[in-house]
Amino acid sequence: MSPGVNFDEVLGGDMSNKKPTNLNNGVSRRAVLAGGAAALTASLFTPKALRAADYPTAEVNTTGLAVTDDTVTIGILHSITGTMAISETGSVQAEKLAIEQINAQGGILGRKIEYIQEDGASDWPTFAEKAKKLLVNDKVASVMGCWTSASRKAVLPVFEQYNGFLYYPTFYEGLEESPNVIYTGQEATQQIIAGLDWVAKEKGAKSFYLLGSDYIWPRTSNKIARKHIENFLDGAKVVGEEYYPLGHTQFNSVINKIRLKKPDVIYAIVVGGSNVAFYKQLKAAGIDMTKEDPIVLTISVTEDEIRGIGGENIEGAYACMKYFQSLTNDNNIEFVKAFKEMWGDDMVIGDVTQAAYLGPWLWKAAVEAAGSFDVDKVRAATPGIELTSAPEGYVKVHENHHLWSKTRVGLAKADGQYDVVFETADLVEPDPFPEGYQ
Amino acid sequence: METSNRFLSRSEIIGFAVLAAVIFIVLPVALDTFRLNLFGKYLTYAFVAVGLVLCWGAGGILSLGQGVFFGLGGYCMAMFLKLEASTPENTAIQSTPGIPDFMDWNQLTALPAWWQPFNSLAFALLAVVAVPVIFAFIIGVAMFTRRVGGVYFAIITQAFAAILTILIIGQQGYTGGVNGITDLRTLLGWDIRTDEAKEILYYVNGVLLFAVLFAAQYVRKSKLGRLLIAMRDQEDRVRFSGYNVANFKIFVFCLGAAFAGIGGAMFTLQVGFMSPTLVGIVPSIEMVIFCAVGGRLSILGAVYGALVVNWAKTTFSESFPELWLLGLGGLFIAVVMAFPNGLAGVYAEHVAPRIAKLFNKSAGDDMPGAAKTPAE
Amino acid sequence: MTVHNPNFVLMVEGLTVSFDGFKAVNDLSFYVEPNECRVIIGPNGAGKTTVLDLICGRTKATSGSVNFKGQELLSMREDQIVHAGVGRKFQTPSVYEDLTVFENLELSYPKGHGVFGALTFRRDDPVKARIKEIAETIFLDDQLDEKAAYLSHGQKQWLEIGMLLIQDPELLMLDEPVAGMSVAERKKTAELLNRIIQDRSVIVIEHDMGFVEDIATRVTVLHQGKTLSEGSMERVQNDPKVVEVYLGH
Amino acid sequence: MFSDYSMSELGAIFAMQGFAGLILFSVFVLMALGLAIIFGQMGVINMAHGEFMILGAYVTYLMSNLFSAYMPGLFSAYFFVAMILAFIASGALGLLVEWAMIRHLYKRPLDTLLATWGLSLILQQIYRSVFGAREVGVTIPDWMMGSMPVTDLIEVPINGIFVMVLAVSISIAVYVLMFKSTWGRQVRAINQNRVMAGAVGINTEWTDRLTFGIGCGVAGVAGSAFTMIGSTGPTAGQLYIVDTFLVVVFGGAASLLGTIASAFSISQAQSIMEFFLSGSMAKVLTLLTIVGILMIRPQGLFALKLRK
Repeated sequence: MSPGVNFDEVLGGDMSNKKPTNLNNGVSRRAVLAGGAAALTASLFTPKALRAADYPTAEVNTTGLAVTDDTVTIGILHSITGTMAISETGSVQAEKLAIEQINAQGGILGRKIEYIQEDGASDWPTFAEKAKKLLVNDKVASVMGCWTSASRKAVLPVFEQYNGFLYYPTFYEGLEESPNVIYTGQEATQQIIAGLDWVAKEKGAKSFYLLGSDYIWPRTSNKIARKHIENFLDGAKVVGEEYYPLGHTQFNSVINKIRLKKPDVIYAIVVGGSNVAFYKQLKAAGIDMTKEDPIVLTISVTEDEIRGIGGENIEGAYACMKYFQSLTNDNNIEFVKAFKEMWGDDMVIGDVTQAAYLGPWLWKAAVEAAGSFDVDKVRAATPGIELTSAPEGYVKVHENHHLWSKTRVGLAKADGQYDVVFETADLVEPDPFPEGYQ
Repeated sequence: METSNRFLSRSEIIGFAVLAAVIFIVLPVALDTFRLNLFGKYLTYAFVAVGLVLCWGAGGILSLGQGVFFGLGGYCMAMFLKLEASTPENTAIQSTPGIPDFMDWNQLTALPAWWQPFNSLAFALLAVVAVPVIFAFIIGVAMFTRRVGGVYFAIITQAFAAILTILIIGQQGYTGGVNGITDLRTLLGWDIRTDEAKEILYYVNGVLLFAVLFAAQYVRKSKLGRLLIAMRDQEDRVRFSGYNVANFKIFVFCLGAAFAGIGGAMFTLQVGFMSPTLVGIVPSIEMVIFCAVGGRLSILGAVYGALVVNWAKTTFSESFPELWLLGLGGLFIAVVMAFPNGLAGVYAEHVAPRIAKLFNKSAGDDMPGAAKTPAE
Repeated sequence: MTVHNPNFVLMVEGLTVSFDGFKAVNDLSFYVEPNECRVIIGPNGAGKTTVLDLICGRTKATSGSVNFKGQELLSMREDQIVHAGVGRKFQTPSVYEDLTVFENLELSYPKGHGVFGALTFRRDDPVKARIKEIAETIFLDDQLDEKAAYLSHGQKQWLEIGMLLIQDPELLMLDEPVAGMSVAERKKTAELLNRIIQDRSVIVIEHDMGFVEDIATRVTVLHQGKTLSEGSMERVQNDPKVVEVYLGH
Repeated sequence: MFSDYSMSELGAIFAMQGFAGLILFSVFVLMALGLAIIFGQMGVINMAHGEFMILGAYVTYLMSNLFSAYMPGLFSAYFFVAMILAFIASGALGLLVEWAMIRHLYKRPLDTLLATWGLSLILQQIYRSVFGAREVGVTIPDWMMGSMPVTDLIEVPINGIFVMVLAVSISIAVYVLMFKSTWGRQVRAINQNRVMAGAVGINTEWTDRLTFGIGCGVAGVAGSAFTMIGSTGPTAGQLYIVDTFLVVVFGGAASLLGTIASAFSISQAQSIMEFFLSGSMAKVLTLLTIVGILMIRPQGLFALKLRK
């Protein structure tokens, strides 16, 4: 227990303070205790809790944000309903966990985080509307939110116009660098290149079949993949590239095309419900992924998706991303434990969920570095912020608002977890506008 | 009979005046700019709902593809705004500066030819109405001259919504794909994102809505309006009274499409982007429910329907996001089963008689077969 | 194609329609003279209504010819046939129940039948006068502002006849105009029909033999889609084939 | 694109592609049969059809959990139990919905469409509240996943065969029900003349309810089967609805044979186009072709010409 944190106060005072948030909504006492336990861990890298009295509200909040003497309000903006709710639930859970842990530690600049949660309802105009509500009406100090590129694109002008601050958790296509967004997931080159290099070097892959759901992230990612394969991998080539509408459930035709082309690697960026159909049909068509003929390499299937697909249906496929639940570092072990205690033992944690968890922590670090909640000051303090406590290991914020992070390759197992088989030696620099890949 | 042929009966004048007061006085006074802008967005759906009153309520043609026309109108506007926003200075970071960002991401190196005309505001404004109308005309000619109607028409229009959505998403180099056309900033140099602009756009939207309402009222009060009702009830009789029924259906379908297109363009201006989620099946059906809640026979009811349902959606989803779908689903069922004439019907049955008693006079006549609306 | 013979308003020749092989009307020919009142009778399923449907374009013929004053009707759309001068009343009264009697008649007024015509149609004095006149003919001048839904069955039949009259067709086709009427209404209808058939040709389908006798110039008896007998009422009644068909039923 | 391949390879690919088309055909048939019964025979537009399918899928999910927890020995056979229960669950819900809602709306087909859309939203939310927003993984018995090598080059997915067999058996069952059973005669009698059917002593109310229930039950079985090839989530049902309606309408609503023929032609067209074009374009072209043909022939492929 770090000095200055009154644990009883945390349990008794903070958690019952429900207005205007519904912080306790669905969170049991067990979860509260979990928050406390996690605070223990988190305190490892926050040597001292800061007291609100040292930071008068008038000084830390000069732009009229929702900051009081003991609280600061932030927004959570994800889809609770609609097709995207499937994916975004984990992010909401991770963000709430991080907020609880931060509060258990004493909050930010001595202020407890309260949150207002809004439902983007998988509908981009609704995201824009809610973003504006959070910024204009609720004056939230920052927003943890969005999942799809489309929702981010929809809220981006709102954040830029009202100078809000968004922490965006999803791995995405890049090609963006907003002063008002911190991208806690990987941009495309970070995620893609290391994996391709690995599969070419370790597995000797020469021919690739690119497959994706039909929207910007798979298309842009495949574009980068294609450039990398054709320009940087010796003698490797792309033998097919194909897109299916979101929600498509019949993949037998493309599976036949793949048989015809006999690629070494199927590079799959299929998302959502299509994912389930794709892997089940791939397996049923007699393509045994454990035999690695061909190798299936994906950048879109996290542990979350495997729950829907079924571990036995994707066993043997490789995924390339920055985080897997099975990482064995201490940070992650604590994180997984806390997450399961708060949300249930049957929970799994995927890449995006972990990235969402980083959001509140990164913001806390930046605010404390800036000594202010003012967006401009927080932004100025953000580049260079480090988190040694990140479940994925050490991360650092780049000038371009993306994170330096390691990229890992995991091998899917029947139990729905990945075995990490490769990890980049160094942090990979984020490069949202990659030269030579456009 | 004599009075019903007048453009506006006395009670209708009152109804229009009340709506005008609500839109131009009550809402702007009661709401901050943010909420007002939201209501402006809701009102853009009212354009569609008014069109549906004519098509569905009066003419019996249920289109489950109005989102197509809303989207086409909105995309036409968005294309102009996007081109204006994509100056070479703004897009200097791109490999090909001066074209919309999403084109650059998709390796397009020049503006496609069919985008070129959208550099002109006049062309774009024309296209906002013309493109949906042309689409509606083609669909209408194909369907109505073949006497496709009822549920078949509904299902086929739904298929159109599906097709257009897949096309827009699939052709992302030309359309912005699933993200839509985003980050729209100025209209002829006038920043549409400021609070002041939002308020002005709200009023423009209101004025346009009233123009559309008057147009709809004119149609309803013309012989064509009565013909639509006649067609809905006894299509054969109309045919054997010497009318080419298909032409009238095509006309009213195109009119509904034109209204929807204008609504879509205003949506783009007020919300600042356009995306395929507004084109698909779900929004199309939701637009029908706005109309049904307001009262499928009442053009003023449709406006209230769009306002009430969307306001409820925003409020509910802020407080009880998990209950929202239950509420919306229940609303659908309740309206269909218990209140087939929607708010307008409730008003006519329960409120209007009391008011009439209060003033000791008739609530006035109304559209044949229609429940009395707040206007009537 | 039939050559037009000025002695006939309507020439039906070799008219055939088949529904999945079943020939509802089979090689039917008959001719209607100006100012004639032709009554078609026949047992149920003889194809009477189908014949009217074929003439007015509601059903497309498989083969044959329907020549009306020199125009081939089979290749025309329903509304074009109406404009050529053919009016049709349905078996069940089909009026616009949500509209008033006045509006019902107004919609049939032969003006403003295009889309823009209908948009700009004005309810001017000649229109009102004409509607008033027709309403008197069909005994509904007191109910002009009544919604058609509130009329009695018989009154609806009259209204539909009125809607035809206002078009002033040269050939009027009536499908069981007195069906479902009370005796008093029936009498009044016969009187009405007798008045309105004066200066036009009429084809009537009717079961009520008393009524048929009242109005018919000539009678055609249909059986299984073909003419069984044709001629004056008296002749037809005494035709042994007709007797057999009717008694056989 | 074919120059690099030997004839035998090409032959194998085309055989497998033909088989892929057949699987798609079976999927369409399964999706559409229930709807064909409801829409074709009763004229009711059931927009919640997809949600009835998903109910069947969730029942299968529950069964898979139940069996793996309590009767692991019987796990390989659980699927058959699940399908029967899926039929019962979806069918029972269908009966309830017919009683509570549909029977009041028989004269207003467009309103049924809206009301059932509302129902679909409610069902989606219920699924979400009960099973969670995430997709659930249905564990399929091992013998169903995998493929059967026919020759060295041709491999046939077992779940595909299973779906095909199921589609054929259900089609036959529906056919027998429709044309050989008392119920079938009653349904057809009601379809042709409701008043007369009532007059001769057919309990039209109960027959309607049963028809709706059976249609929904068939949807449930389809949903159960689709756990093998697709995803099971609260909103997965919406993916199927447009395709399903198009199959039924394209076939000619009143004709079961038409539904099957239309499922066949659409699936073959789509699977051939998917092979030569990208998936998205194949889908667009397929839909456009269907709509185009429907414009020329609005009554669908198989429709009886009737005297009006």
